[in-house]
Amino acid sequence: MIAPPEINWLAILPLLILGLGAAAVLLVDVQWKPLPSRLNLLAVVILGLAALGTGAQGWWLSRREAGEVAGSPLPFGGMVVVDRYAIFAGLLLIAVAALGVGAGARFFESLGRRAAEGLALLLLSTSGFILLASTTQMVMMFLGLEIGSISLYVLAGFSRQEARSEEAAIKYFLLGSFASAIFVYGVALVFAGTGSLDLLEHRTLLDREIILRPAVLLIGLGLVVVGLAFKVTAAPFHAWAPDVYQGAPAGTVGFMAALAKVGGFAALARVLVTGFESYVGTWGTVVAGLAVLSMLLGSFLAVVQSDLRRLLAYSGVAHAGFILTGVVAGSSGVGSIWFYLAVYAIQLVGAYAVVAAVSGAASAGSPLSSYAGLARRQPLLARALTILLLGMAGIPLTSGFIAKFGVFQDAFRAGFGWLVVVAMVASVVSFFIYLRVIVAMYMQEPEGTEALLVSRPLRVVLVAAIAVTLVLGLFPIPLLRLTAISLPL
Amino acid sequence: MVELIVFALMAGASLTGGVTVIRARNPVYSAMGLLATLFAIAVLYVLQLAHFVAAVQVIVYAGAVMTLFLFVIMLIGVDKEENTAETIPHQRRLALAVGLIAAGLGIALVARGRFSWVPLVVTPAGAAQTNGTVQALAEPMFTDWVLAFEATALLLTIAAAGAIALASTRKPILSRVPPGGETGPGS
Amino acid sequence: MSLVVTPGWYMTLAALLFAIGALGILIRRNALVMFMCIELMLNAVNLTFVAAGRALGSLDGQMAVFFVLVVAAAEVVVGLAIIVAIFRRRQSASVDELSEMAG
Amino acid sequence: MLTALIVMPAVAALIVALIPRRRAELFLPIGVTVSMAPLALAGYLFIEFTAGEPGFQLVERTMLYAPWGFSWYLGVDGISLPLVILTALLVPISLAASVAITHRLKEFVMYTLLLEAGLIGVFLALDLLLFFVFFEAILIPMYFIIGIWGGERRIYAAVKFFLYTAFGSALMMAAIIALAVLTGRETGTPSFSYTDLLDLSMNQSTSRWLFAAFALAFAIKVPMFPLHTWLPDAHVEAPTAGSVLLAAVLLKLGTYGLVRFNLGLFPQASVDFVPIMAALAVIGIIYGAIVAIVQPDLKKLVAYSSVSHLGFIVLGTFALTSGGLAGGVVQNVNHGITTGALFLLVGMIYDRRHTKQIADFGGLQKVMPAYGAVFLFTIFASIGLPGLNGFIGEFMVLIGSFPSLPVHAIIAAAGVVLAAIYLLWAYERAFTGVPEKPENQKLLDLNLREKMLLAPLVLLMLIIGLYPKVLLDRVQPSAEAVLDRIEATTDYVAPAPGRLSQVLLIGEGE
Amino acid sequence: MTSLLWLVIALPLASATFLHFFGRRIGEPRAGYLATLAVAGSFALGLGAGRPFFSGDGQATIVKIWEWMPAIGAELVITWDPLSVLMTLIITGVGALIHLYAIGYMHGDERFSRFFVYLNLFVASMLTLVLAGNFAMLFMGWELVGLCSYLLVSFWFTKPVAAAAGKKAFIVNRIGDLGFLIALMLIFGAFHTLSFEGIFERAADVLSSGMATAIGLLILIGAAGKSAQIPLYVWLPDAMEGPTPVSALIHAATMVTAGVYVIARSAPIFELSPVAGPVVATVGAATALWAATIALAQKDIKRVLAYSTISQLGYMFLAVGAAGHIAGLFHLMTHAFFKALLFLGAGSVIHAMADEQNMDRMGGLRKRMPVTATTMAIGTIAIAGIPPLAGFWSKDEILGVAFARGGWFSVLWIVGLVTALLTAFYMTRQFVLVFMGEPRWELEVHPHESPRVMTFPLVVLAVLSVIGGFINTPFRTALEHFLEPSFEGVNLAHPPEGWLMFAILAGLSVAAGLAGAAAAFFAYNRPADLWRRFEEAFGPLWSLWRNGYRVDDIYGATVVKPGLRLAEEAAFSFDLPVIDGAVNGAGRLVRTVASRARAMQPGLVRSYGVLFAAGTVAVLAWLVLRGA
Repeated sequence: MIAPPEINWLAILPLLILGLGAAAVLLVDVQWKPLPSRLNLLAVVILGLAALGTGAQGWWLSRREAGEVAGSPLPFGGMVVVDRYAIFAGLLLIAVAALGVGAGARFFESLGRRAAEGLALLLLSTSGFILLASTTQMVMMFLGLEIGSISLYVLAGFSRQEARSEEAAIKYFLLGSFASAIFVYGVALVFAGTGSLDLLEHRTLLDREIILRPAVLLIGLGLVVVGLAFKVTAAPFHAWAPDVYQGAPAGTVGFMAALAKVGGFAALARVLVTGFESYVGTWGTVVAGLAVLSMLLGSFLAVVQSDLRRLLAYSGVAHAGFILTGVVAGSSGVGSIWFYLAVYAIQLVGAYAVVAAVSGAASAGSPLSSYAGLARRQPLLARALTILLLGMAGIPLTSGFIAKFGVFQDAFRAGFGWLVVVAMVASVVSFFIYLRVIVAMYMQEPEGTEALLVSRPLRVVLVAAIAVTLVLGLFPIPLLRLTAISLPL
Repeated sequence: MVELIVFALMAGASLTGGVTVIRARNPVYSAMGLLATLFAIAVLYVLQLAHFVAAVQVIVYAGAVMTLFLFVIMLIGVDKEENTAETIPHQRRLALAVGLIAAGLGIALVARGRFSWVPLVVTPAGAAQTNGTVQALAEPMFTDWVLAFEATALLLTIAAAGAIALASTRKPILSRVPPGGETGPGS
Repeated sequence: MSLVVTPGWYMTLAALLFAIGALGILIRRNALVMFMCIELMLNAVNLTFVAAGRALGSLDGQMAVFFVLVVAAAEVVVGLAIIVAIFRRRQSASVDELSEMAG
Repeated sequence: MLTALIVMPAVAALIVALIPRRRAELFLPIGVTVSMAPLALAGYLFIEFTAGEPGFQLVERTMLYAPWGFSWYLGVDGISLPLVILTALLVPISLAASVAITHRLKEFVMYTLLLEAGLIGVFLALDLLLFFVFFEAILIPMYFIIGIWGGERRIYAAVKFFLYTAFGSALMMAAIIALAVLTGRETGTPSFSYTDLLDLSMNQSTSRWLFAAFALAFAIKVPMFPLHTWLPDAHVEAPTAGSVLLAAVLLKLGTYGLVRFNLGLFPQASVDFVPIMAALAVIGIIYGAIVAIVQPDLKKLVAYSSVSHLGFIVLGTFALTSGGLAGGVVQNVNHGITTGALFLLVGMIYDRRHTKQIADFGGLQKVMPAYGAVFLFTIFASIGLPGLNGFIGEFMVLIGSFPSLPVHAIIAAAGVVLAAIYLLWAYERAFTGVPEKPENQKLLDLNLREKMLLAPLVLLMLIIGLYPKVLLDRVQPSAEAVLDRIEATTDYVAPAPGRLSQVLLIGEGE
Repeated sequence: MTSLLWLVIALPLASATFLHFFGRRIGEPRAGYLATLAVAGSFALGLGAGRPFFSGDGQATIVKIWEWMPAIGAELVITWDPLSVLMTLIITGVGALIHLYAIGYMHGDERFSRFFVYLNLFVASMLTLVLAGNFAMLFMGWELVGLCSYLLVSFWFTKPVAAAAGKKAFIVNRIGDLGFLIALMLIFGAFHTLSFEGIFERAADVLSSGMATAIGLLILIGAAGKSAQIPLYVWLPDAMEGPTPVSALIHAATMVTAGVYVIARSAPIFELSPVAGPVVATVGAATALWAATIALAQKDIKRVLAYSTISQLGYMFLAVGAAGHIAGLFHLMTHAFFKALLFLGAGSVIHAMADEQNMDRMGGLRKRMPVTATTMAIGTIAIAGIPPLAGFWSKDEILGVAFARGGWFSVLWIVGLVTALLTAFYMTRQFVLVFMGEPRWELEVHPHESPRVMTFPLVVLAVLSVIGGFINTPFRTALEHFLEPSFEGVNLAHPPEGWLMFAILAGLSVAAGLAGAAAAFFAYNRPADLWRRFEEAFGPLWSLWRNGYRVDDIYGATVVKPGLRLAEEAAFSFDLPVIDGAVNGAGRLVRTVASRARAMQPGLVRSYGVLFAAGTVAVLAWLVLRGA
């Protein structure tokens, strides 16, 4: 007879809360038809609960490490893992989602009855990426990836008014599915090469034995990396990102980009570090190559963009390259990657929140010209965007600098000095990108004069993003310490 | 020997089906090609003792998914010949080049004896375990894999909610379009 | 000389199917057909899983197939919904016409 | 105390931020007032500082993040002390000189104060990461100062300034990381502390590469030929306060960095790079001066003169002699004072006439005698007239460089002649003759405020020119210490009179 | 007394400072008197402190003021020895007289007190120069007098010529200074100090003759700049645009002699070189003749004197070059008297003629301005070398030294003799054109004698020009005795010994002087059309002289114009398009590359797919090639 499975509720608490929460949002909508703003609030509450759940996991983990409670960190037959890495990822993803609700508040409100679906998809997407980050089992990863991504495909096409929104959706969907297929084929080949689907087992196996003809394993690993590189918009798998981020409703782009990036990098780093660190000599240069390509392509192409969202998307490509710089450092780079991701993800949400406020929440497209003289029209937005852009540029005294510095330092320590030099050059080129926007906002005359409204949720998002940029820029130590211990099992 | 013959037939069928998918001018034919491939693969599953998987393949894929495909083809009315001439410059050539490089890489690997599909040594005891009966699969499904199984619930919720959200024609409350500006089917 | 059908044969077949699917995505412009190609690729993956599982003496391969299948199904639902939405507006399923955003 | 020096301007900026926007008339007075606090503290620092000590004083050191070896590590020595004081002095002056700015005045005052915090931080930081943070952070306020309150092509100039200097510092950051990583490998604990890095042993090629990375960053900042073209643009477009601080302090980051970091951290590479650096310095001296001759715009002229003058500093630095090094450091200060004053003066005439083209003036001496007098005085200080400050630095550099770099020193001396040509010719065209243009005939002479602004600078030009001991007593030991280290760690030996102890101090009174 | 020596410099400096701030307030004549008093005070101090030297028991002293630049061995120290005493007394003595004169001359100028600020500052600077105990401080004075010269030449800055002249003076001087500066570098490199004692006492041990030559020639360049010798004399004639007291003080009596002073001061170095001295002497002699010929044809009363100054400075160079330092300094002194006198006299004339400087429009002034005419006559006789006036004794000593040295110096001696003739000619010409004959001025000009405050200095200087020579005659070598301690260890050259030689040489030079004077008198003491015809007889040569051999034009065409062109090319054909172009080009390159790269993003899913697939294959290839 099949023994009933043992259920470790704590390990899946955040997923449960988010999944049930998504259902709850849909049901509440059907039952009571509340105002969309109430639904926004509900979503935030659910995310808050999920954060509490994740916190509970952290509390449990710390007690377990202190020897106070027993229990495996790998419940469900190793299908999920409760480690600091997963907990940090979870908290970060939830934070991004919560800020995303704030940034997209106006968008969701404009959706009317469809708001419930939008918010539910947001919650489900979050849960998917949390799952992606908190498993070592590759099929589970695939599931997490798909749960997260498919929701985003839908959200990309959520706008009714804009034809571009649908274009974004189909592009995202087709290429995303293509990438997923590649990813899962990679999983299959890794399975063929190692006989296991679990990264921890891969690690044990590779530590123990030398595989004589690892080609199939390497191809599999390569395909997995490609699949994840797609999600994090690393070049040359980035091509979709500018189109999608330009076409998708402005209110959704921030968390759309940030969630995928955080989740993708969490998985990528876990695969490479936990499972295949013994092959670092092999994949290191490949990842470094992707990093170079991303940094250069991203920053160069961003230079010639005339749409802020495309510009941010390309800069995101460059940022993916910068983070990959940390990935090449292997396990010693994980802390820096987390710091970078944490800072960048929140800056990203903040920046797109400004885009949503300026260009309209449901809009597709946000030409730079509409940002001319923003400092005059709405100083708060201009100042916020400036700070966030400077943070992204990695100017000292912003957290972006610490982030960049961290990954570069790790890469250097891992022997990738040349990569750091390329990265520095790319980051100078990327300065130009951000300066262009700042020039437009501060040093040019506005086109229109109508004042822009800054809603309360937006204000909260901006304050949070600015705080992350500036406070962590001046006092990065606590987060540095936290990220330094947020290591995978 | 039987396995060889069946494999050869089914391999041929699946490849033919696959080529049909990408060659047929009429999407309906493409769908048919895909169907053939799916069936052939189901047979290959059986050949490898993956009985339950084969059954699911037929039911879910051939039954549900392909039906959906055909339904949509009919719904949007693209069941006609279409022009498959390439319009993007260099597209085919580039695609071919990439394919050739990949093939060359594979051939080089195999030719130099650096390739093995399954590099690990398999214990004979293990091989017997792969008889994919319903019972054999049920045990992991509801023990180790139970979480994955549950996770599919999220996926299906998304599918449902997403399909509704995308395809529904409900109008937003706070339309940014001024009255009369939008001329949709509802007006 | 007896020809034994090893798992490698299946996996080679799967690789070919995967390649055909990938090629299809590159050369077909009908979103529906592209979509079918993705299904083709996922099927190739499944075949690989089963063959590898058999070669390794592990049932995990077959287990994985179910979940790939579910994902495929979910993708189909969403993907077709998107295609329908686009078709409503444009009366076309050609992705080549969707290049408003570029650069 | 050093921490307070850095924090104070930032707090001052905060105070200005708290003034309500409608009280626009308060921004400048309060800004100037609060910026007096760092000046007072800097004055106190000058008193507290023990002259004659070569090492770092008033050191503050707190480990911030041990895994990186990143600490809050401040200290001041004879090389940085004068620059800190100069910064603290020039900020109130340039703020008070900015009465012409009416648009977004509050931000302007805030940016200037933040700039001050960054500049002081750069000079005090002894942790390389901290140094880099300040080094790069000052770009932002300066960028806005040029970009918002600048002239017609301000955006081009601001972006060029930012990107050019950022490009240099980017490679320096890579080098800084490399240093920390190398110490980590050597001692097991990575560290960004200057004093820890001094003990680092490097092979030749590593140290050369790292030297080059640092040198590039600083050479752009200086700016050395051929990396100088951002400077004229930035100066021409920047508002007065921006130009003053840019010329007087920002450029000094480069020369300061060369002494502190290049010579300090890479002694062997410094010795190896002397031919290149010295050659570029001399080319800069001559080239900058020649190009300055024909500039039609006063600010551009002064900008190119900066290229020339800073060449002297670099030459002195890489002469690797006591006189050259000390002269270089002194020239840092002198150039800051004189060029600062020149830009203030140009700003004052610009406020009146809204042009900086030499051709638009003529006969100003007649209508603005006091202005003309101060201008001429400053010109002579800049030319290096003995008795004024410019001479001390230039003369020490030239005489001090001669033992080690005779040919360079001789060629560089020609720069002294060229300086007289371009500055006096400009003066002749702008100030002498009869004011013919009607708009020049009614110009008002310096008012009391402007005189008050210029007075401290003029006074300093005289004091340093006649009694440079106030500076030299503090600079010389630190400069000698740098030289000591180079001699101790390499087989370089300073040529015979290259050190103070070898100089015959005959001339004691009976 | 020596402890108060710093006051010698400080007094005029303090006066300058005071007048700078309060000059306008204390009003016109008082500011001038204060300034004069300050300089006179310095004179008195110098006299007091120098007394021991007069009696022969003075000890050379070094007085430290304060530390200046220890790293290069440069302190602010005063050297107090006979040489500096002599220079101090000349500067302050003549200076005080000229200050006094200027009170009258500058009467009514709106920047009256400012003029005295500069004048005082000049005296302080000049004293710094001659009192300096090391080369750094000397250089400081050297440059500061240049500054004052600049300020005073372009005192009337609203006249573009004046402004340009000041600038020219400063820049040409700077070119000379460059040589001097390089000399200082060589000295520092060789001696490890810039202090006089450290240098001169060890010079023989430290310097090779080659090095000594190099240093000597570089000092010569500096001296040629300051003392207006070939090829750097071009600034001095232009400098006549300054007020006349300035010309008298700076461009006749003091500043321009700084070069002579420096060479004399550096005698121990020059002695070590077989070449440097003769070169100096040759430059001097050449300049003397060259300038004298130019002076022949000048129309401007001050320009005659300017070229005369250059010529006379040439004599001094000839002397110090021939190691006749004392002869050179002697001439320096007497020249200070009579040339100051001549300039002041010329100033008096210009003053009287309402700023008319062209001698063509003068004539017959003798009756209107008797004091000026008389004193000018004395000055003319003195400079013409007619005994027993001062010029005779000093010039004769120089010629004697040259003659005594023999060899190449004999040639220089002949040049000197010819110059003496020319000098007498042009000075007499000037006197005749100005004071004798018929008036040629316009009717509205009413020449009158200058006020007392101006004529008093004239008289004093005239007296000095008469008696000044007796300080050092072959019969009574007081100056030589006085100065000798300053040239300890230096091989001084002397005129030939003995009565007969003196008589022959003196006879020759007096004959030359008389001949020149007589020729000029007869050529010019007749109606204007006649002497004009006389000048025309010389043809193009005369115009060449009148235009100073067109040296300014030549310099303009060969140095200034190409220099400007070079600067323009550098700035507008190189800096902007090439260097800055490269910078902007880098930016453009990024844009171009980026624009090209945009082609990768045509917005078509399938293109992205190809990119994707290609990337995948590349990743796989790389992995497999590296790992398997």
